[in-house]
Amino acid sequence: MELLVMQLSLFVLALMLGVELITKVPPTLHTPLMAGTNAISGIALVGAMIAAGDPTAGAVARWLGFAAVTLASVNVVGGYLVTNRMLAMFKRKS
Amino acid sequence: MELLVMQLSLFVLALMLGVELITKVPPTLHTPLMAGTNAISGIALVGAMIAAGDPTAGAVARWLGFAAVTLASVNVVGGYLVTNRMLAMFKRKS
Amino acid sequence: MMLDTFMNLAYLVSAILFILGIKGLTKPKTAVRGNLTSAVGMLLAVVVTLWHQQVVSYGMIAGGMLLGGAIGFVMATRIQMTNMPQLVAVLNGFGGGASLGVAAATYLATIGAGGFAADGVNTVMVMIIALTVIIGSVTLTGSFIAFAKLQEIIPGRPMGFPGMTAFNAILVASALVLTVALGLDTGNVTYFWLALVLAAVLGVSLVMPIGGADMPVVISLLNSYSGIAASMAGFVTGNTVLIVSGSLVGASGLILTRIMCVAMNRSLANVLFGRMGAEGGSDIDADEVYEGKITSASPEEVAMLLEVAKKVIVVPGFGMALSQAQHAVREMADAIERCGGEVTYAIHPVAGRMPGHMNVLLAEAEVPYDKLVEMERINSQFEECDVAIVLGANDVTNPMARNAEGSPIYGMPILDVDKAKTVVVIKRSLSAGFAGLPNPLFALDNTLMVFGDGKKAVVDITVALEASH
Amino acid sequence: MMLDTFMNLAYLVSAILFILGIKGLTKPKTAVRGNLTSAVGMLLAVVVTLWHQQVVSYGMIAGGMLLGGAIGFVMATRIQMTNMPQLVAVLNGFGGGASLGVAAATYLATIGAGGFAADGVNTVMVMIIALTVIIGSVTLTGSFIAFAKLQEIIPGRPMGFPGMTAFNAILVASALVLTVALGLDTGNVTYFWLALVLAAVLGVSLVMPIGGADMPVVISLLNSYSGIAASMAGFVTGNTVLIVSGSLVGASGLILTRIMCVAMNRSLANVLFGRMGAEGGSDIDADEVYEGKITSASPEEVAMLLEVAKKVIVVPGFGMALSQAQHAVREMADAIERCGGEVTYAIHPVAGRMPGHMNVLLAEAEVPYDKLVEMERINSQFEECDVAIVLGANDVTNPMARNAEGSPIYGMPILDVDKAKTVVVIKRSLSAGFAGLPNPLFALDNTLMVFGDGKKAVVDITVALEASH
Ligand SMILES: NC(=O)c1ccc[n+]([C@@H]2O[C@H](COP(=O)([O-])OP(=O)(O)OC[C@H]3O[C@@H](n4cnc5c(N)ncnc54)[C@H](OP(=O)(O)O)[C@@H]3O)[C@@H](O)[C@H]2O)c1
Ligand SMILES: NC(=O)c1ccc[n+]([C@@H]2O[C@H](COP(=O)([O-])OP(=O)(O)OC[C@H]3O[C@@H](n4cnc5c(N)ncnc54)[C@H](OP(=O)(O)O)[C@@H]3O)[C@@H](O)[C@H]2O)c1
Repeated sequence: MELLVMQLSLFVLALMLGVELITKVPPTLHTPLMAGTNAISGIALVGAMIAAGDPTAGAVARWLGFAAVTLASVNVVGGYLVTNRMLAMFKRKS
Repeated sequence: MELLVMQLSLFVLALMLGVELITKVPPTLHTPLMAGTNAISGIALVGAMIAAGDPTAGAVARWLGFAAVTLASVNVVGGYLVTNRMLAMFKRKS
Repeated sequence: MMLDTFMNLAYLVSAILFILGIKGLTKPKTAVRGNLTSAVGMLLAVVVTLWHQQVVSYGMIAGGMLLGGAIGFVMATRIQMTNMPQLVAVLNGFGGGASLGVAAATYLATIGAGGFAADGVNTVMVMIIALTVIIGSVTLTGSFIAFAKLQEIIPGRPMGFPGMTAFNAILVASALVLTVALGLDTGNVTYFWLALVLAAVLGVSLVMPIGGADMPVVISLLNSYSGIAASMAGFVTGNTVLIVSGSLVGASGLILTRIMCVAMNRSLANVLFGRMGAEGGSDIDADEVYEGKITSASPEEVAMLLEVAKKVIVVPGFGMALSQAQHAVREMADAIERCGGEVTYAIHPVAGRMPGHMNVLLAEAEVPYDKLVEMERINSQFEECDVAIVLGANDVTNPMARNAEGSPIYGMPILDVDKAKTVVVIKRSLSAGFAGLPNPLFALDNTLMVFGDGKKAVVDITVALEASH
Repeated sequence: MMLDTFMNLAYLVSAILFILGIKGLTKPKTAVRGNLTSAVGMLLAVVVTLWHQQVVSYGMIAGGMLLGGAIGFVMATRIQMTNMPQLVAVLNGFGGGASLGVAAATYLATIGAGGFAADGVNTVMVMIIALTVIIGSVTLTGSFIAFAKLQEIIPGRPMGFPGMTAFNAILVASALVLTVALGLDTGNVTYFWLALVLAAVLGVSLVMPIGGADMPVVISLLNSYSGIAASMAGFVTGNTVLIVSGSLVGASGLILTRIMCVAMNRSLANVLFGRMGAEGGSDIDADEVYEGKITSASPEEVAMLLEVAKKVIVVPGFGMALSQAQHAVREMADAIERCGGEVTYAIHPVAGRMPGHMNVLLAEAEVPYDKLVEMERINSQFEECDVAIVLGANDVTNPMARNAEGSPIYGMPILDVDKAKTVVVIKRSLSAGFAGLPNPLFALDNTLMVFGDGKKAVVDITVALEASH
């Protein structure tokens, strides 16, 4: 339970930090921001790898893990690439 | 050890959040900010209370606890009061 | 033990890298590096996880990563900039789906290994699992409806049936009841699957009644959900990097949602349940607004105006995205500048279909970003502007927002295009924008309408300008 | 168990309140409320701790709180605004001392109860305890030296002996060695006390060689240390609210330190080890700068100038604080405004002896804060300024910072007072400011010196102005 409260504290602090940071992002970068955060939410990949890589779990659980790995990988690869593509366009002229 | 890493994570997040927030404080309020954070660092009072209130601890430990309670209380009471006094001066004319 | 500590420290480092990455996104100059920083954080997290004690067989991991990575690669390199909202919608859905998968797999694996011991912590834990699954599931199906609406696979107009809000309320309540029930009876797999399915239905029925114009808000909200789902999956698996980074994404989605709502002067509740598009314009008669007051012009006439104009402001809108006119616009601007005029771009916060949509398109066409001026700063400049070119923008220039109390966009801050000496509006017809309202701007004395596809019209103007110059 | 969870949640709420409190301090309007919010957070944390299972006897707690609270109350209500730097120094010291006390008590109590079990976590834990004690101890004694220098109980000039830096380095190294040794031999109380004492000596010997003018930077750095000590005490006692709030304070001190260093164009290392004051001005001859070039004026002559001035800028410095002239300045400004002039105040980031020092003093005198203009914004206005009144400011107006390469303040951004049509400098003599440098500003053709105590001179000017008007 103590651990849960700690996790909750981390969640809350990260949320407040996120709010402070995001409010500083200029409108020009809002679309890349959305795509970039999409990529970050692909961090679920880490959890998915653990689920898919555990041979002691049942088949349904592992296939769910596989599905999660696949979806999260789309997010990670797709998200970072497309964000980079957009940002590169901004950079060309600076 | 897992707990320690969690605590470290909290520390780091709070530090980053602090940096974001403090850079937004205008120079006008820097003196009250210093006094106000003095008050906040009086939060050691919480740890001090636990040290001073534990009758199973030895005499030296408890007297150290007492000293800590005293010092931290000066910070808390003095810090908040003087900050409030300063800020009240700013408020009068707004 | 040692390994665990090392791994957790590495996760902390990735979380810090994500934060620094987002910090990089606060300035155009540091944005590319920010995105790379964040990607390095992800790489670190993934690599470290390979050493996790539970990760024993790599087949499914490699398979999923190859498959998903390939799909992601193709999507990211093939997508047109104008279709970015759709891509974001899809990625949101996948993010929600991944968290759903993680939570569900964790639950089922524990059940398979003998179930949860009966104690308070596990009650809370299983309830968090259920909530993760519910949020993930709503995000998954909701995002695909949003995608389908944007892609016009299903109609953009609000769709639903009487009592839909009550229906949704019942779904939400049932999902919450199932969450509590599962917490109290942790082994009841039926409750679990039921909650998952109900949430999937809920995702559909929440988004269906929202009009296409409001999809950006929905997407942003779902972006936030996908973050929160990842964060909760972190609670479930005891993984701090998931908690922290999910939470950052959650905050980002929330802030963008708020920014859009403020820019449209509407509450989030109004966006989600107001069905503005459905009721909106119907009571205002377009014919009455336009009849006999429309002056149309040819590209050549516009070119003559531009040849002598000192100060030109381009006001891009969703029509520029649809007609892919961004490169043509850039060329027109170059031509105007060769004639001695100065060109800037007025960017309304909700022009297009997602925040920053116009900025990305114009950046693609290599317009320097200091020429893109935000609404608050440019509004005072329209008075000194010789020609304002409204290219496929409609709602964000509609003066009804200023003075037509009771109109659905009343109170939304708009670009004061009507203050310009001459206004040139390029669009295909007199039909309405996404708010479904007629636009009195088109009927003003100083407004010239150029009817036609955006890109074609702009190219024609440029050609005429170059010929005469 | 239930109680513990409840308590930890309450601590989380206090941490959030502290954060919101600091957020409130980002705007003058919300600052009072912010401070209250933070105080409520503290109250909550304290009240909740009374229920802590280890808190059984309340005698010492009540005694310490009454004693400390009374001292704090008296200090906070009696202190003059001009002495704020001293108060902050003392509070920093107490903060460090409290954390030291907490860590030491925790260590000794565990030793008393049979010592630390031998395992890796406890090695780390005891090392953290030692570090807390060291940082707390340095903060405690260092702050009191800083206090004594500011209060002029001991001379402000740098004091030390050859090889002092090496001596300090040895102290730091020994303290670190003791930390590791204690971690490996957790029960060795001698190591513990030795580390504490070494750190106390270190606090003294680190601050003694720093000049009085640099005390604000030192105070701010010690502020940061006191926060970090509190945060580490939180690691030691497993208390998240200590970790989070200590960390916030640590960040605050660091940022303020950086702001001051940037404003003085010096590195932190230079402040801590450079002994600028000791070597500085000696090679520049004050007589040469001033000889035959000083024009002095009477308060009556200044009043005549002010009567017809349109735009007056007051440049306050440490001398205003020393002579307590803030109220008199406000009255002079009122008098000037009655004559039709406009008065603003130019605030240099390091005017006075702590960041925001001038702002607080002028706020005390009820000068509206929108009249206080920061350096970057006001510097362009000096050219249109009829009279600039430099009241007890010196270094922050010294043009040597602009052009005397090699001078110790070279490169520090200054107020461009010399650009004003007439400059009136009010101070008691031609003696130097804290940097120990002569100021060529005083020798300019357009500069008039009014010699005398700041407050008295200002009052005289006001009287003369009112009489003639
Ligand atoms: N950006 C966001 O984040 C966001 C978020 C939420 C809501 N929204 C909503 O989206 C709307 C955005 O306003 P907006 O002014 O950008 O767009 P709009 O009001 O939707 O109008 C777009 C106009 O473009 C014209 N158009 C379509 N295709 C064209 C083509 N091929 N060539 C030339 N013109 C074409 C259409 O007129 P024709 O059919 O006559 O050509 C239409 O009137 C607002 O209502 C806003 O509230 C945006
Ligand atoms: N504010 C901060 O945060 C901070 C931080 C670090 C360092 N510092 C340092 O502190 C200095 C601040 O500059 P400053 O221009 O404000 O002050 P200053 O350079 O220290 O000069 C103060 C002047 O006030 C005069 N003065 C003293 N008592 C007076 C009285 N009763 N009436 C009238 N004048 C009186 C003194 O001249 P007489 O003796 O001739 O009267 C002295 O020249 C800078 O060197 C800065 O780097 C400040």
